[in-house]
Amino acid sequence: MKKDFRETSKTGAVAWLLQRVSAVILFVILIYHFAVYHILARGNPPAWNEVVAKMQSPWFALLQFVFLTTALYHGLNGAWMVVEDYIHSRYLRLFIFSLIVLAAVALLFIGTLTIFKMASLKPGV
Amino acid sequence: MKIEEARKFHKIDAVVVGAGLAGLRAALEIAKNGSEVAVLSKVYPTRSHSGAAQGGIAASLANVTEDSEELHMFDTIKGSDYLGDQDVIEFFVEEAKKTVYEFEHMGVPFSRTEDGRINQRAFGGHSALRACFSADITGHVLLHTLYEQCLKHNVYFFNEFQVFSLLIEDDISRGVVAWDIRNGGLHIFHSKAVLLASGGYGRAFKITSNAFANTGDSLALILENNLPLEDMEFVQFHPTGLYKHGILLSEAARGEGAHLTNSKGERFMEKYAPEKMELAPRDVISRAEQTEINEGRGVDGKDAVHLDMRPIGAKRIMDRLPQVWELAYNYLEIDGRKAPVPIQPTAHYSMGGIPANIKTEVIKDAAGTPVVGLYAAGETSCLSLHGANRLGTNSLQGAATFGRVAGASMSAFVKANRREKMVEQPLNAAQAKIDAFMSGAGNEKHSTIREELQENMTNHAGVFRNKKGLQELQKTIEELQERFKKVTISDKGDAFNLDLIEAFEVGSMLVFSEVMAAGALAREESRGAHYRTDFPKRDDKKWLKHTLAWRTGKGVKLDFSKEVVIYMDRFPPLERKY
Amino acid sequence: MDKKKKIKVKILRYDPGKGKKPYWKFYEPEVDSDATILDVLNEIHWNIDGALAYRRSCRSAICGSCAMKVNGSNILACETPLHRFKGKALKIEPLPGFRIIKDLVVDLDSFFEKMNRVKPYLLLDKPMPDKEFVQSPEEFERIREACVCILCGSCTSSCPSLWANDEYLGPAALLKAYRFIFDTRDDGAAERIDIVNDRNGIWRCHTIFNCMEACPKHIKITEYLSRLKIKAVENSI
Amino acid sequence: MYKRTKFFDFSYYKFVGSWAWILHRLSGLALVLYLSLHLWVINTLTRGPEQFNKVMTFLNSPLFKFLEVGLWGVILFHAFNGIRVVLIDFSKGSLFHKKLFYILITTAFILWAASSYVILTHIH
Ligand SMILES: Cc1cc2nc3c(=O)[nH]c(=O)nc-3n(C[C@H](O)[C@H](O)[C@H](O)COP(=O)(O)OP(=O)(O)OC[C@H]3O[C@@H](n4cnc5c(N)ncnc54)[C@H](O)[C@@H]3O)c2cc1C
Ligand code: HEM
Ligand code: SF4
Ligand code: F3S
Ligand code: FES
Repeated sequence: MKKDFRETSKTGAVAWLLQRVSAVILFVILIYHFAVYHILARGNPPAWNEVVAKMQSPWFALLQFVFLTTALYHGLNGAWMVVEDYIHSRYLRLFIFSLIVLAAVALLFIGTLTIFKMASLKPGV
Repeated sequence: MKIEEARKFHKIDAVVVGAGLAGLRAALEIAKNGSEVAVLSKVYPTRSHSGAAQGGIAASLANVTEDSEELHMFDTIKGSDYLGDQDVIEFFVEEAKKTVYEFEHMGVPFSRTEDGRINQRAFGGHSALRACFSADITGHVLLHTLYEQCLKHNVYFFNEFQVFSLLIEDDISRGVVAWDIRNGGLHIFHSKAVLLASGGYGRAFKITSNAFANTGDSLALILENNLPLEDMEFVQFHPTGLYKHGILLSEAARGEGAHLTNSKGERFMEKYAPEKMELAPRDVISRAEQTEINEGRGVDGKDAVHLDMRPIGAKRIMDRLPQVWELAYNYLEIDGRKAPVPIQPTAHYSMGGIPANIKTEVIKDAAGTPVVGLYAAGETSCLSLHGANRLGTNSLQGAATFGRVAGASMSAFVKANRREKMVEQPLNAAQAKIDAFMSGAGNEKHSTIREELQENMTNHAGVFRNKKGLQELQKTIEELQERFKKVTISDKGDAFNLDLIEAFEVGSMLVFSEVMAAGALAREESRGAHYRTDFPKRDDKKWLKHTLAWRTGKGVKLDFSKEVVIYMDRFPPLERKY
Repeated sequence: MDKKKKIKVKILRYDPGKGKKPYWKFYEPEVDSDATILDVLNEIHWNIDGALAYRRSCRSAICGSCAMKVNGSNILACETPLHRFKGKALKIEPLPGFRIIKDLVVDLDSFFEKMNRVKPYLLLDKPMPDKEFVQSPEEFERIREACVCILCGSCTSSCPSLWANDEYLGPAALLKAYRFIFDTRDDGAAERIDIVNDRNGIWRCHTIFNCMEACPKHIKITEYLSRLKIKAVENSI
Repeated sequence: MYKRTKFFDFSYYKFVGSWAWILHRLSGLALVLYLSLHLWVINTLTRGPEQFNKVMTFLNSPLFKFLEVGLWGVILFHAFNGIRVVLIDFSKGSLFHKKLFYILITTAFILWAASSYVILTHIH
């Protein structure tokens, strides 16, 4: 019998709960998002002006930010869950975990930058 | 064969053979008392046959109806047809309550009354609601809880180890030799005390409720060591075996209100036990069924009558008897809520076994001389708690209570005594058996011999017996024993050699069946489960005594000098009527 | 009596003594038309090939010995009638996910050892009552079904999480944890949840439901695991 | 003893639960990939209307319309099965998880069909 078969801290419960909470939030925002940009536009590509105009509303920008963080958290945490299922070498796990954190930081940076840029542009230019 | 040739040599305080209720309860007690104990079982402990018990475990808790130890005692004595030893029964009914509360404290999930106490139900032969139960998996939860407790208390388990020989010399037990089923190879267990708790042996019959593992190995080992067996002619036939399969449909079905009917749709128990009807003792009902069948009132012309659960109501069937319902559905595709289920009597419980005293020490003669360091408990033993016929739910209780007693006796013994010297060449006996099967040049198959034995046992030593049939049976067994010497097995490997195990088991059954037949032939009366058509009356003058039987070079030696313990002032023998 | 008929069976055999890989072997036994899978195996073992090994004891679906995989499902051989396979040829193999000892016999040591990890016994702080602990019928009902588990291993064997990770506790052990954590008599919930709330514990369950499909006792395993997850969450925040 | 290494035992993929799980897993991973690309692409869009329009015309080609419809299908599957998972965990969904699957996935499919129609019939 292995003496200590556990090796990680007790974050499983929180991760599990947050995965579900983020899922429910995403469900609402994602469908809204897709509807706005893809369907209600009736297949027309969104126009530059409209997109920029929308982002002028701080509420909308905030919603985009929430969307961004939730989706990133949910997606990358999900990916981590998959890794935990299949990768059992401690070092490989550590390596992949670093990659995921790196990806999270990078994507969060790009995404936030996009929102700020759009919000700071003037419509109609 | 030298000790060194064993795969492994274990030195341990106590060895328990069998991981059923009796074995585990004993092991737990020994471990709790601080001694080292090894449990050997040929199946994983949770797969022992105690787990199949459905109905309940008896104790006069009086949680539902009025009840008392005195009443429990009377019911048990009457049920035993006065062959039960009353000192044992008196002790048993007192300890029974303690045993159940202990179980509850260990965590056994019992079904509850509305006010949260252990619920109790009716059971055949008991005149109060006395069977504590957990839905219809009582034995299962008891067994699992005990196993878990043993883990907690660091009992050593040797799972899938089958005992092949006992190491007894000068009437002192020195341990056992066991075959490691998984990997092959013999192990020696050198111990101060050995408990035989290897369960029932109904497998000698064709229609039986018993598991494949219930082959009475330790009975054969006892006979092999020139020790006697007691009351072997008493085998209980349960009235509700699933037709053709023999699998038990719990008595709880009748407890809940199911009817027994014949081909004409009559509730035939009216004729045989007008007062108790379907709740009469098992032997009475089994004989009633067999009579109905023999007289041509079996359903659909088969060897079967009907168990009709419909009066219980569909919802209650699913609540209280889900397992019974499922068995009938799976094996016969019959929905018990809508149709009656065909059943027939099935060999179920063996009252006889290894003679032991109230402290569970194995004895070697009618005077009660104990074999030092050897104990027996559970169905394999004969204390004699159940006499000529056991009451339902008393056996789980007997196994558990006397398992505990055995544990206490053994830990006291283990602490007071040194380990005896190992016998010379301990492996010889076991190895000889294996060699015979492995290298034998014969062409007999153990399965054929077993089938013939079972067929004959059911036909001649079943519900009804008579002189002619039993004599024939004796002859057949003799022939089969001769043929058995030529058995060769086809699997010569080490790992999980099922062929070898089965051959060994058939050998065991041939040995104790011989003793059974001899006892049944000698006992010229009808008492409890033993019914002789040529001697249909109970005969207290001649036969109110126990049978001890030895196997000698020239047949079976019988001794009827062991008296039954009876409190004449309290429970004098009466006619058993229901 | 019922009619005899010949059926086609192939069994995955493995003999460690011969040291090769498992291989398929074909048989054509003659059995009663209402036979069970166990009857088929017995017929082969007794009359055709004595070297075939498998576990069985109670043959009434209560001991859990005879779990194996037949035509793609984990079942108990003793309670499964032939007619369930509608005349198709039988394909019998040992439970997946465990090591094979011989033929249909698998190594269940790790399976049982995982049971032990969840401390499968009451942990009590309160004093023992003279008689029984009081527990209402409703409280009993909560754990009743979980107590039916016969430790056959079918569920754990069918769980993709186990295939990917040998250290995963598996549904049977988790169910055992549920049975004790939700027993009103028990005081050890925190201790046990600590064991279950782990990388190799409850969080490896992704509600795949193979376990529930495989359980011969029809225990709603996944439902109980969900309750266990929620309990673990409650205890962690 | 012999260890049969098995990562996927496909014979168990006759059960709804297995399919739901593996598709959920694959769709989730696909979405992570998509999200990364998506974030990168829209970032390039912020350079100004010219760039924006260039990319948009490109994305408006029939091929990308089909890809978009596919993506939407993946999202809907993952989203609706995700709701099933949440219901299983929090409100006894285990007891009727197959029904839940069929109901939710049918809903998702109808949604998907309707919106695909809208998207695809407006290709310019
Ligand atoms: C279907 C059925 C239903 C029953 N229902 C009830 C009921 O409702 N109430 C009631 O009170 N009684 C009931 N009984 C009777 C009761 O279950 C048994 O009498 C009791 O469980 C016997 O317990 P045990 O510990 O003596 O033996 P078992 O539980 O049979 O255990 C025997 C053990 O010995 C081991 N063993 C055997 N031979 C060897 C060997 N050579 N080497 C190593 N190990 C060996 C086996 O592996 C097993 O672990 C029922 C019996 C049956 C068959
Ligand atoms: C639209 C709303 C969404 C809902 C309702 C949802 C729901 C869920 C749920 C409940 C889980 C947990 C599954 C489990 O534990 O078994 C999950 C896992 C996952 N989700 Fe989502 N999700 C959504 C969107 C997304 C998005 C946008 C992404 C990608 C960025 C994503 C990626 C993942 C991944 C990778 C997993 C892990 C898969 C696994 O473990 O099998 N999800 N999702
Ligand atoms: S939960 Fe069901 S499948 Fe799993 S071990 Fe128990 S009885 Fe077998
Ligand atoms: S199959 Fe496995 S993933 Fe969970 S629901 Fe059952 S334990
Ligand atoms: S033999 Fe006991 S469950 Fe099948």
